[in-house]
Amino acid sequence: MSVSNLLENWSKFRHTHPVDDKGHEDWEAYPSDIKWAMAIDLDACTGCNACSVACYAENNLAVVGKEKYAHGQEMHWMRIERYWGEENGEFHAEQGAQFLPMMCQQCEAAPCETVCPVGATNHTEDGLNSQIYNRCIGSRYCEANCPYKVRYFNWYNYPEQEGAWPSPMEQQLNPDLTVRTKGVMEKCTFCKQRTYVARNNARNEGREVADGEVQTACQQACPTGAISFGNLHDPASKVAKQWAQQGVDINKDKQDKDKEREKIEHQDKEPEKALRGYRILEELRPYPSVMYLERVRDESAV
Amino acid sequence: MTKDIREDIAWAQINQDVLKSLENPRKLYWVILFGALLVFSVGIGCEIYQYINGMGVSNKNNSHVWGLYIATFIFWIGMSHSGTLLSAILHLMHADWRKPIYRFAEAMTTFSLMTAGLFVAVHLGRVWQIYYALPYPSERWVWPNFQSPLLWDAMAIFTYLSSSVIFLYIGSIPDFAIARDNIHPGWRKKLYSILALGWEGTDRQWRNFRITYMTVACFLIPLAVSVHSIVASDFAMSQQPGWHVTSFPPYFVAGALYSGCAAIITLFIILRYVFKFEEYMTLPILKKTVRLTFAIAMVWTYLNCIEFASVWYSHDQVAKDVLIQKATGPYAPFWWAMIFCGSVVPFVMMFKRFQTNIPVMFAVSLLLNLGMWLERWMIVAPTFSHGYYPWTWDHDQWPSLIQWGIVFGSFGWFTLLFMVFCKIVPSVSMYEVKEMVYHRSQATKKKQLGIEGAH
Amino acid sequence: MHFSLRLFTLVAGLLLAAASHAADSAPKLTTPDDLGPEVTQPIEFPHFRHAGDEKDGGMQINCMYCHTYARRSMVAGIPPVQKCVGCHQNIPSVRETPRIKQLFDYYDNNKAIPWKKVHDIPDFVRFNHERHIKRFYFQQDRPYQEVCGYCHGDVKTMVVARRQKPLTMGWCANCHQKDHPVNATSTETGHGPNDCFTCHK
Amino acid sequence: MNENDFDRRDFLKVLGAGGTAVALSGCGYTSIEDGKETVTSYVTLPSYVIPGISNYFNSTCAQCEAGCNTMVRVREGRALKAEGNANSPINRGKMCGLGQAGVQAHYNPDRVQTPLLKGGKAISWGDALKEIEGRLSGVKGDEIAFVTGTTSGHAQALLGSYMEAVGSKNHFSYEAISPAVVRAANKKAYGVAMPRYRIDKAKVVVSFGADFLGAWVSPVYFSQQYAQFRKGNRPEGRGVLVQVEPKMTLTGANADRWLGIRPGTEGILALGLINALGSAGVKVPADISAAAKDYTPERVGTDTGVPFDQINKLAALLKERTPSLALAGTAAEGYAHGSQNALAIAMLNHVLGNVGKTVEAAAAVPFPQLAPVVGNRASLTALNDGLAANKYKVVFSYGTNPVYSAPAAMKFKDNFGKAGFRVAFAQYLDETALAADLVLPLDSAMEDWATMVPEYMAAPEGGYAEGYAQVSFRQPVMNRLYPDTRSIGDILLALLKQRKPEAYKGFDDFYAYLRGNVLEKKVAFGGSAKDDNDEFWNDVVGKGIVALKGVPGRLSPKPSVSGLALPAPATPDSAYPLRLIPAVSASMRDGRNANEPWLQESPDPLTTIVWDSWVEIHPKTAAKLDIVEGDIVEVASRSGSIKAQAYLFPGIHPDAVSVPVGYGHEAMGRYAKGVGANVFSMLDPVFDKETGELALNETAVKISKTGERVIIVKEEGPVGGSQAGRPRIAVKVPAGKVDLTKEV
Amino acid sequence: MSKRYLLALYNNFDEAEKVVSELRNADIKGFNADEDLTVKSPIEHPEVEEFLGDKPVKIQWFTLVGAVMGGLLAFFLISGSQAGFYSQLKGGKPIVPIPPNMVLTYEMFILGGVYITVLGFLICAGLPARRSPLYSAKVSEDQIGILVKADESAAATLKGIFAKHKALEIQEEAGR
Repeated sequence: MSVSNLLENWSKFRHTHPVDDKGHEDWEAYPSDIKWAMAIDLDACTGCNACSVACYAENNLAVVGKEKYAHGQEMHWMRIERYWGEENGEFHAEQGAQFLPMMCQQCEAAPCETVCPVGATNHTEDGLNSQIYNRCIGSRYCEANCPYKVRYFNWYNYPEQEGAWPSPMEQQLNPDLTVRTKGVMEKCTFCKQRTYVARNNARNEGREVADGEVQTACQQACPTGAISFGNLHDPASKVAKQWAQQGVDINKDKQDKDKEREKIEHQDKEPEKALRGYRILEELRPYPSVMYLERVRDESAV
Repeated sequence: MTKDIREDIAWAQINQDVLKSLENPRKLYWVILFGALLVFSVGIGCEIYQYINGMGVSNKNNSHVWGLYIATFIFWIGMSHSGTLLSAILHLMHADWRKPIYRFAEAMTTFSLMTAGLFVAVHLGRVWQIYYALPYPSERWVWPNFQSPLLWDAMAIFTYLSSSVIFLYIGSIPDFAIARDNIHPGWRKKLYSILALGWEGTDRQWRNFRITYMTVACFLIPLAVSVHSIVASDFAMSQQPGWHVTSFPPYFVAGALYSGCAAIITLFIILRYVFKFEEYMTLPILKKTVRLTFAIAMVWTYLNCIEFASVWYSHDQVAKDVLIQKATGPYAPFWWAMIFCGSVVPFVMMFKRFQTNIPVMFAVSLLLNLGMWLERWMIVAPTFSHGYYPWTWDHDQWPSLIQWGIVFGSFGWFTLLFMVFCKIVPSVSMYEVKEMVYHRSQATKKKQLGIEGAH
Repeated sequence: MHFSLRLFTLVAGLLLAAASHAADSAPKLTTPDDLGPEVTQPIEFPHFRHAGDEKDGGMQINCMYCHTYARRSMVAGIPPVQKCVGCHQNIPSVRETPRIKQLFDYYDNNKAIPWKKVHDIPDFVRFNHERHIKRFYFQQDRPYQEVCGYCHGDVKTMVVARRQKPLTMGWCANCHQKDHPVNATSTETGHGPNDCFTCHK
Repeated sequence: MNENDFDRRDFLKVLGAGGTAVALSGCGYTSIEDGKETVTSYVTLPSYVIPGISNYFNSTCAQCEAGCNTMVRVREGRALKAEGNANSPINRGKMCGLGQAGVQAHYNPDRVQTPLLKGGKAISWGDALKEIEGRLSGVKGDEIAFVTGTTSGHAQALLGSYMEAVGSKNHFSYEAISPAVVRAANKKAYGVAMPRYRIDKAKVVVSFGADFLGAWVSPVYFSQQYAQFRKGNRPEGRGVLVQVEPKMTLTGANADRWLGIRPGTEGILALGLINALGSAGVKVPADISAAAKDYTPERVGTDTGVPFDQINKLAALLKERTPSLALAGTAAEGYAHGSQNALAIAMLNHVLGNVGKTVEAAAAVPFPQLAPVVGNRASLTALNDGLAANKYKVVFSYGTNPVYSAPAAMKFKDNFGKAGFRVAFAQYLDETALAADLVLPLDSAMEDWATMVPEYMAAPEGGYAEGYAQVSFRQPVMNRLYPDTRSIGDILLALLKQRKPEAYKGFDDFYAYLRGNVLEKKVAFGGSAKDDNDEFWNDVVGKGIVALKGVPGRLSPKPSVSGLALPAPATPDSAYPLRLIPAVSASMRDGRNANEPWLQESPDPLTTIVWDSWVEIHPKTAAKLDIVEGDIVEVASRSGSIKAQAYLFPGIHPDAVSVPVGYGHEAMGRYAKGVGANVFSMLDPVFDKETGELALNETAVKISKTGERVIIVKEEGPVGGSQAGRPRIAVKVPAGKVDLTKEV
Repeated sequence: MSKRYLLALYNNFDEAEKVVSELRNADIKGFNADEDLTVKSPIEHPEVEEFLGDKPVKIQWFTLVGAVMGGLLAFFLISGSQAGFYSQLKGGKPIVPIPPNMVLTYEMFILGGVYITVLGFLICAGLPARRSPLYSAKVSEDQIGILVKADESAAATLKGIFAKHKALEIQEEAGR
């Protein structure tokens, strides 16, 4: 089948993504009308760690303990980064700190995917960056090539040898996903097990997945509602609205608004009020699916 | 002082001298052999420990996922290139001084490739699943990801390994025949008569032999180049600063030839001593090799410079940071050591009186190898500890003893293979030495005729 | 020499043909039977009697009468003892047979029956009964015994259920890549998901 | 018993044994051999339970006093995850990290499983209760003391009746960290102890060390208000947050302006602001302006270390943008003059006319016996004195850990020893439990029945509800892990039966008592007399929240400034030049949850340190003492000393050092024991003059290097909080430069 | 008519050359110089071929076919499998990306080339071979052997020629 298939659908197999997709429908290799995406408002984020702990609870993440943490072998899929204001090499705290929740950005053109020797990580039809634990042989090339360094490797056999879940703690483990073992790579999946259920329910009832029908664990926990998650292809969804309102387009490596702004600044005119949506390391063209909203600070109090 | 191979040496003599090296080993041989065995077993021990407890014991971490294994892997791959250089390239260029030494150079190629192969397995988190990476039609109908440079590596190394094994074998068929004819009866004679495939040196055999040898040589050269360019593309194809460098493929190839030649000098000296090959592995040959090495060293240095320059004059701040960190950060000592060993030490080779000074050259060649190993480490490590994402930088990452142990062990493995090889295959190509001697004598004869003619 | 050349070309040609065929040919579309081991259950439940055809003395009870969760949830689950008792209370004829006695022992002591898993797939695999039943039983309305039989084989002839299909990845894929009509009436077809993340968890 | 309910609990009994067995085996290692694993099956199963599909049960979080309403996910009889109850006015479907970790309190491997005598001898409940009865015989009522944490709801009601039954008034409600001083000041200033703050309505919030986003009163609720407060498209416009505190808290880290004030001078700044506002033409009541008149910006500037133009700027901002809100928090109250500080800050609200706008009176539950008995530190002092004077022969302790959290200088441990018989109701063998003669194992919050009345009465969505009050219900979401644990309710009931058998014989367990009690007051609990009991009860339990017609509180129109006199800022003494500020972190709090690994492993938000405690030092101070990061330093006060790793922290006043509380347990369990140092132990016994609360920030310390140095185990990399010149990682933009109005 | 095998050993190529040229020029009945004449030498020596007259070498064809086959096989195997049922996007690249496939095609091209060339060598050089009727270990040392196959009748003449050029040694043996 496949060689004939190859010759028949040659053009289909030659699409690149996401830049020259003519919409997602006409492409059988990427048929879904769902594209999961996120928007994180750094202004609302208080850095309280609720999302991170929720992730531990939902995704069976191993607690590695002090010694392994010291070796940088921690397993938190969602990490909260804390930055200070900087002036000539010194940190200053007058305007507080800045917090940045960082998890797998589910890139549309993910650097990790191409390099995996066994194809354990692929781009799923609903726009996720899948990680097939049982296929992984642990070459760690994906993490080596990940600009965000958000993939986490099972350096030890946490379930069996390291006793990460002393009885009865193993009863807390979420049966909807595997407990990863020694030698496989893992990372944030946008709570695949939840989106999976939502999509099946929708399919069984012959409808689309409604906005807000599925929440990721971090989103659900976040006390300030800084995280929103949903289907970018559904114009009614909050995420789609946010992206559109912030003028961030998933298919661009440089957003028009930024080009605009640069032009204006180039003619050293004072630019009008800006929008605060941006994607981290966008310029490397991984086309990340997470949009961050800049943290706003009021100067009037300073 | 520098006496070359005698032209009037009896061909029978050649046979005797070389075949001697196949028989009853000296004490020194055993010492080396068991030493190697010991070192290798250390490596095995570490690997078992790592296999049981998981990759973590090598003290890598989540931002710093690769370490000495990959570095040493590249080192061994690199070492393999010299064999091809000597046997294939110089063969096509009819440089007949290569003839006494190319055999063991090729052996070196083969064995260092085998060693490199080990590291692929050692590096994997789930080595017991390694078959997932092989392209075979399975019940699941899933295939490896042919886009991955790692897979290209696997393919290239396989091709290279098998081709050079074949090349080595074909090249030594006539010598097997000699061994068959001269060795006293016994299992070894049987072995050689099998290996010789009934070679009799008929004109038909020689005719096809010549063509085949040349063709394979022609294939080997682009192959060797491609192999190391592909290894380079493991890095160049990625997005990471300090890796995503256009000049990497040639840079790697040069580095490979460099370390290879250095290794040849080392082994040249060792073999010369262990098997008393002064007759054949003569100082002029050493001198030529040394000069070749020096030339390559300069090429490597040059490529180094342009790499730094191109980073320096690019607008890629991130890549620049990595470079600066290499020179000033926690890796600085190793980085400068690499520069010293790789670009400064070779200048010793400029001086005629050192070129044939065995002890000096031995020391130098070792230093060069060290430098080239450091180079590989300096390619792999600093990018991880100073990549795109400052939050995940990690300057305290230091390989654990397990990691060092396995690297150490690989040298044992290599030596082990090599020592065994020396006892089975004539490590000097007898028939080609004969050719060499023959051509020399012809040439001198012609000269004399010429002189007489002048009168 | 020329002969050997020809011979060699032939061989090489065959090799190439074979290899390309390997890459080329689709997995076989038949689903081979490979019988799993006998499993001894705490109570030897006679499937043939409940689900079997009339001629074999069966009662042709719909699989999903007992395995009712199959159409509601990812896992088919095992009916609670309650369910068995619900009927058997009213069937005095077999009340005293050994199996039924066992059954009532469990029920009266409020003990769950430790049934053994027969169709066991690895933990990193997600198999969704609900979806498959929705797709083939409700949308395409094929007979339930056929639909369940795709994976569970001909249970209605068995006493204690026993695995009849390989349940391997390739075997799943055989069916997933076939084009099935989306519902009983329409000619429109579609194949199962080919996305690793759908079945691997 | 009720039928449905019986069903539920019955199904809870059958654990998903199969489920867990499967769960632990990772990829590749799973047995797929037929007939090896057991299938989870049940005897009877209610219709709403479908294997493979989770059930959600509403309950109430017991991790801190805020009392968020939770919704616990249950699969095959196993509680998997605590999520927020979307209908809760408190947390509105959200959940903090501490709350999430509740499941680990439940599944904790170090729980006490059976009643234990001193020395760890296990005994049966019968014997345990007999033992207590025996010990109590012939003991006078006022020789019995009961020390608890904050308690409320029916358990509190039972406790109340028990104390009454034994004729004792010695119920000490002790919380190591509680806003007790602020309560007192509020009572004076507003007439209510715990008003409802409307951060969401304020345009400017000036918080004097109130870490309302992290660990103060009801963080999850405040966080949601904060989210509103930050919205650019809110009618009031985007709010401005100014945090005034010597050591940066999580809230400080999120402020537009963080003022690292000299420890103890918060009140001075408040009066300074009042003064500045007065001179800027804001109408200030006579008595208040009298109190504030000497506090000119210049003087205040020098006293507090806040640049005085900053003070004027702040005053101007407050004047311009009303309503605003001034909060007094943990940092402001922790001094001998804590209540003055708090009062001065409260006055600021009066001057700015926030009282009634952003400071509202909350309602109280109509049943006083259910109302929370809030903990404070003064009660510990009282108990300690009593113990020292051999007044108590029998001491019960529940839900608090005084042996751990009492300053060493109080010698509490020894005094506790003086009591004749000590009973600890405990979930872990913590320090107090170890010091007790009898330890009675408690249910986890996933196993017991309880009701809870939050001290801070949040308003439901849609703003100010005059008389809104609520009672939260907690129900078992799974079967007991260990058959021999009991809920506090059951235990109290059992104890009561020893005293008044006939009065309580109707109730065979706390569940029955609770149900009976609620049904009795059906109408008050929002039902109607003709509701079917079972339906009503299931409805109540199902919702987990009962909204009540509460007793509205009243704000006093006229505040009293009596006794508002602030001391001059303390002059640093030469021997102990630095001020120690015990830091309360969002996840560790007072350390009662220290044995939950998720909390140990999730980095402290500000320092990103895990699995250890640390000493925060300002880089300048550190440079003076030539201390670098990772130096093990000894922090010594007059009353004790600890050793910990030094961390250079820009968010702290140069004259102060800060150490987090909650670490340094000597017992409790594998995850808590020996992790870090216990800063409580070294606090000086200085007390607030008015309320007698232990003043947490009054400890003067000196710091010396021990010569050891470690690599701090933390999340941040070697470049710390720097973005290394990368342009677009965490971006910050001035409010003026960005268009927030059209945001979604 | 029965045949005889003769092997003459000579010291160096010059002598051997003389002998061969004489053998080829002399028209001896029952002896065909092109078919029945084999020269055995310890080293590979181009001149031998010159004075034996050129004999075609076919190995290049093996090489060509092998290389091409290898390349084709690689490309279709890879692209075919990429276009299989599980075809999934990777990093936004096409499902059948040409450049990576070219790399592997190139490798297989060489692999095929090398393997088949060697196969060709074995076939053309007639290896592995059984020991031929007459062989002397001297050949693998330093002497040149000339092996001829001729009718009984011609044997004498041939021997004469060998002797004339003072062969170091002449062996002879009967054969079919």
